[in-house]
Amino acid sequence: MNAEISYLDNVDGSCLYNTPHTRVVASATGPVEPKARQELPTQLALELSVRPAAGVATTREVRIQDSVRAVITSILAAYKYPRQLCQLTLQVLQAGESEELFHCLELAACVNSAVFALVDAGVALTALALATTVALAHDGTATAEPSRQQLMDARSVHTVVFRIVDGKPEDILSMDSHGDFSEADILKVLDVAETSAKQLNAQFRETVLARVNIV
Amino acid sequence: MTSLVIPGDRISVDPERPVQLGPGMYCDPRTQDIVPVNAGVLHISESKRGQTVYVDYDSKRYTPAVGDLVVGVITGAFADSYRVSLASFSTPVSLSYMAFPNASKKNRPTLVIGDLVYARVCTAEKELEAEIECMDSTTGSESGFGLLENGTVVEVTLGFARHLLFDDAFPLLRLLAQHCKFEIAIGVNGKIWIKTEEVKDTIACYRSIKDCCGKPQEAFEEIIKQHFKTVTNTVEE
Amino acid sequence: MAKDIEVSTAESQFILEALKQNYRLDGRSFEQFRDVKITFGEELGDVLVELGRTKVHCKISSSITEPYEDRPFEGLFFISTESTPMAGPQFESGNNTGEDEVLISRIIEKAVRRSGALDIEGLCIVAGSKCWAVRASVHFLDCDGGFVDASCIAVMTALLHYRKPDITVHGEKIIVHPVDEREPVALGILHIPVCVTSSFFNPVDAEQNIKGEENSEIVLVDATLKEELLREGVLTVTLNKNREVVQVSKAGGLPMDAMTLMECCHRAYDITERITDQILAAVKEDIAKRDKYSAILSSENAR
Amino acid sequence: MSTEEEATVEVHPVSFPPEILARISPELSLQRHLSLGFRPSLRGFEEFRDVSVDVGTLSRYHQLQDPSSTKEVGTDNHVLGSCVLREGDVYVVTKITGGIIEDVTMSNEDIDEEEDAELLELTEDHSDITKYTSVYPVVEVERGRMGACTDEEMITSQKLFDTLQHAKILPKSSLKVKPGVRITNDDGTVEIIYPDSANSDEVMSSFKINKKWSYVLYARIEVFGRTGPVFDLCWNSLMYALKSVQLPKAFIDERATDLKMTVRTRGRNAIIRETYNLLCDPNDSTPIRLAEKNISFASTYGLIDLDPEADIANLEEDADGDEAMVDEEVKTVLLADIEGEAEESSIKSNITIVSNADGRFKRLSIVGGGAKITPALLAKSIALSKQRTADLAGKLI
Amino acid sequence: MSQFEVYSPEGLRMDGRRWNELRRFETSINTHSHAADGSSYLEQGNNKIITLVKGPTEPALRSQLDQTKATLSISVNVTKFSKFERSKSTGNTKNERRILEMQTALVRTFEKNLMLNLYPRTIIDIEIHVLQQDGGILGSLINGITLACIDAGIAMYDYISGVSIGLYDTTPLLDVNSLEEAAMSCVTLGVVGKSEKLSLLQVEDKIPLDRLENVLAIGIAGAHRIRDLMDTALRAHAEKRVLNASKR
Repeated sequence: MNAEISYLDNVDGSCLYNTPHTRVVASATGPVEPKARQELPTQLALELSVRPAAGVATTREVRIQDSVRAVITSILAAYKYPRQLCQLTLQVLQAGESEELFHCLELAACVNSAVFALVDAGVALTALALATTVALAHDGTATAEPSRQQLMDARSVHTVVFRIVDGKPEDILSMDSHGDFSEADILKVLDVAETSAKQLNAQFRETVLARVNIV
Repeated sequence: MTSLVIPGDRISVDPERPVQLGPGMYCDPRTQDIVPVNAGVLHISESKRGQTVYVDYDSKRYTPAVGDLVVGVITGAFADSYRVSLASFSTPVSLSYMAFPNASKKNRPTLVIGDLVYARVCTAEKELEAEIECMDSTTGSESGFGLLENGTVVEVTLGFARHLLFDDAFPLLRLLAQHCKFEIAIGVNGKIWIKTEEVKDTIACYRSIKDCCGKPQEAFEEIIKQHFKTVTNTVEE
Repeated sequence: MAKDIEVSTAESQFILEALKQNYRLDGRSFEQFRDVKITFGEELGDVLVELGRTKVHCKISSSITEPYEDRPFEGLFFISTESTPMAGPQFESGNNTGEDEVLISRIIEKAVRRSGALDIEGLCIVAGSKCWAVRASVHFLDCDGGFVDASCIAVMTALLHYRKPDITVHGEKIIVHPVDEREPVALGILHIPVCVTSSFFNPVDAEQNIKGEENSEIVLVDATLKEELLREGVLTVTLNKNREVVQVSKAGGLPMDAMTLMECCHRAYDITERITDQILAAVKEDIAKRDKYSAILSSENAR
Repeated sequence: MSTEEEATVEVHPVSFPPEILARISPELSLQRHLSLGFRPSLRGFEEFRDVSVDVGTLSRYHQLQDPSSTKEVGTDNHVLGSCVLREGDVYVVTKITGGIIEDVTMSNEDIDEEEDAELLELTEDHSDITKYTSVYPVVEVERGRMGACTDEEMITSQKLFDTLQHAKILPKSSLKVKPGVRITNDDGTVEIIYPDSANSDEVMSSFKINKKWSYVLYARIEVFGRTGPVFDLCWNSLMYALKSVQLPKAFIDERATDLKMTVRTRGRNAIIRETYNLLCDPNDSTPIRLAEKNISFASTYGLIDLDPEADIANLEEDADGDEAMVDEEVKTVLLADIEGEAEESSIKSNITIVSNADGRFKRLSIVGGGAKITPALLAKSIALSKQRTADLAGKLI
Repeated sequence: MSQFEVYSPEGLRMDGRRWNELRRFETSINTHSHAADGSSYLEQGNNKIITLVKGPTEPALRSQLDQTKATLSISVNVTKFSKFERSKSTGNTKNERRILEMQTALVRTFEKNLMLNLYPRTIIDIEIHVLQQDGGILGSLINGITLACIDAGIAMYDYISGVSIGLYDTTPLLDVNSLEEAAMSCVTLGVVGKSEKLSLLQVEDKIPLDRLENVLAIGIAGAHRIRDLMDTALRAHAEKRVLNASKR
């Protein structure tokens, strides 16, 4: 994983997020003045849109959007900004997976890039959220950040988002699993995902530290 | 004590003593936990009355806070106040006609839409529209606030603007002064108004400030020298 | 556009005054086109174009479908341009009926699609029943002026870079060969249109502009966002290396002398030549990096 | 004394009847109910709503199954499989319709797939996800007015699509069209010969059909009287409906097997082979073959922290004026089958599980952010889901 | 198309014009005196266009209110029966991108020519109905608006006249009709008064760069003739009105 923070000029916060196969640009602007219909009396409204790499947004993107929204709203310090709006736009540049069958790599990249962009924009967050994708092969081996082929060959695929508090995965914010798996598999996946999230968190810290040091 | 924090990190404050929360800190209304909500450098200071905690972080989007000195653009005029924009797309703030020196019902200020003003934030409640004033409300005098005529505006990050305004050791202004005479008004909302006698000097200052934003201080001198050289050369051509 | 960026009177007066004295804020000369940076993604037909700080991404995708009934010999070609608040909060998500959005998408449409830059007859597989549908998805990432110019470069570079899977036709039956099995094939590009936008400023008052004898208007090539906010007129010329005008659009704005506009066109041609060479070189280099075999193919196609 | 009495102001806590409290503060109302050990719907924490299903009655083949009916297949009716599911007061009507599309061959696919390979596929655990397909669902939640589809409808549709794809229930091979040929015999009688009928070989070999077709299935799912999340209801209903699908047999008229058509446009000529006009047999149909063991059912669980302040027992204690608030552990309860506005809006954490009869999972979705999801709670919901699946699978005929 | 000869060796076009001839140009002014503040009916060849100008009036929406100048709004209604083949599109043609582009181009053309700063806090609403179209429609719309705005008495700097020129091989053909428009590349101009200044310039198909100048020159000359025709018509109309007024 590597992330280029403050990638864009015109928005308050942004990030170009690269994993070996998936690329997502995220932008965040806020708090800004909302349109009357978006305004919430006591908290920050979130305008979120996910755009696919090719073609126009479909129900598939609405679904990714819904999952990202659930994660982001649970970490936003929304009551700090009553009657304000935060615009979050996620543009997939490269899906890195077969788009008809999967959405897990994009979902994980969208969540992580969105968090980066929000941190860059200085929008208040009560914790971090980091997502990892785990593929479980037929022989039971679990691979974090699988490749396109590993996804195709997997028996089940899982995207897990952890809330990171004080540098450690604290609890599950979201889990999205498809395929064929047992109860023991779930625990194994959570375990692998947690290790992967810890690594991600270390990289995240490093990236953010580099940004803070520039100033 | 300073260290890097990231949203969600635990910070050690004495729960028995009063804590003053500055920017970047948040007290969760449900759990009453004190957490940093921005990524930056954590400052904790002790005083007799209690502890003060804040996070110093850089961003582009300004949220008004009382006492801030800001540069704004008049975007509308109402019966008793102006609407002023401190940053594009942010909720506008209001500037009362009475918030000027020597203002009275009869003696109205004469600003028009598009004018730039230097002002101070006087109220900033998150639920309400913030208000700014163009005078020192303790003395009622002008104290440098008010209309900024001509010149131009450079937009920089908020952290850079704060350094420029508060950090006496920050070398930028001193270096600029070696090249030309200028008037400057620094808004912590990331807008810097600058005016010189000649357009070419303003251009050089504009480019210098813009370029220095985000660069290490050691590089400033060279950047500034370069820009002043270029503008002089362009004229000679 | 949802809301506008607020520019103070002092700022706009200053920029105009600077222009009168021959200065642009970013230090360029009036005729100077910003440097173009082209980077390719991992996949074919995935291109990021940077024009100064403007960033535009274009991705080509293709699928097999049925041709339109009245055009059985032609494939399908779409260009989708959607602006989002990512390019700047002035753009509204999902609103493509704003004045600027419509003009941008129409000009790209005319410059690339209507001018026949892509050989759509070459996309026909079985007349009347099967053809390729090629889609260019343009994503505006960051706006610092010159969206049209950057998008046009992005779309053309991506089209030149893209390879569609090879197919075999047995009568009515079509077999698609995956990329790892057979070398994919390039699209037929008939010419490379390049857009160059000039912006007009009026240093005098409106009456003098219309009635006055001297043509004192200022012409800037490739305006930045700040300049675009203040300009009074705009001309986008699309040319190709064959000295053909593909499209010209001056949709109102400041009235300009015909000779000045002709000068803009000639100046645009010089820029077009340079950009065309840059596009071809960039594509050639990247393809060569990927595969020696396909490098030979692309140089044949890229006339 | 009297002066003291005057200074005393009596404070009455404002109290509301339960039905009003439920409207002004659904969260508090929910917490009050929970503290008494039951839910606003008066169900227990882990109690599901009853489900009744009516499978296949809307289908065009329904009349045939009814021996008393003399009617033929309803040709105006295009529903191939259906289910009307009732859970509590919610009705979910699922209608499955179909279409036929031409396949594009990928060269890495075996061009002449052997028929018996299909059987293998269904039993094989390790089979490739690309060998399976999904149906195209459109979910419509009735809300008493027209309008563009809501996000919930789109998301639910997409989730159904994804889950069905990944659950590997619908093999592509069972949707392959095996077209017959309609021939006119010498005596003028019209007969349709299918590849699987007895005398097919000679006829079929004389018509070389180059193209391949597949059925595509569409599901239209209408939800009436929505009271909570609908994914589990829609999924279960879709499962029942899918089981009842009958695919019509399709054939080509012998006269249309090699039609050619000339087209001219802008000075160009070409011969276009007329796409074979594939027709559906009005009478004959085959039941769809599904990967039976992957058929699975969904259930939803909500997790919520009990608020000690809303505890009615505590309330009485507090009234004694005693500040005896013990710092006890937060207690989280698990509610099966979320229903009602109070539960839906107050419960931030929920778990959706789709599992089959063997206790394997096809989908697990956790949304956190509210109550913390502990392994114990997860295990509990998994155990419940197995029960529920067994229960629902029993309703399959 | 090939059965028509676009431009014969004798120098005649399909409708019998020479290369530099305009189409029939007939106008009536103040045709809808009860429906609008200014109106015109224009026939340029087979283009038939009604233009209504309403305003300056108080804007209905707050968003249309500008403190410094009048807001200009132009809506173009291309009727479904305006072409030989009835338009198939079922939806509202107003939201078609082509129409939206045309409206924007017209607004931006006239914004610079009308003295909008004289009418702050108002709106000038221009409504155009295209009854029949036969090539060079954008140019005709410009002429229609110019006439109607003058009739409405809105202050403007000068006439703007619009015309389309085609390029057949190397011969520019002035004021093209729809058959010519389909057969060759065309340029549309909006020229300010008697000057060489172009308010609007649109080229939609390929033209050799080195021919463009020639085409512009012919176009400007043609636009000046249209300006004179409009001027004559307006003066005749004005005289008639003055006469009517003095009779009373």
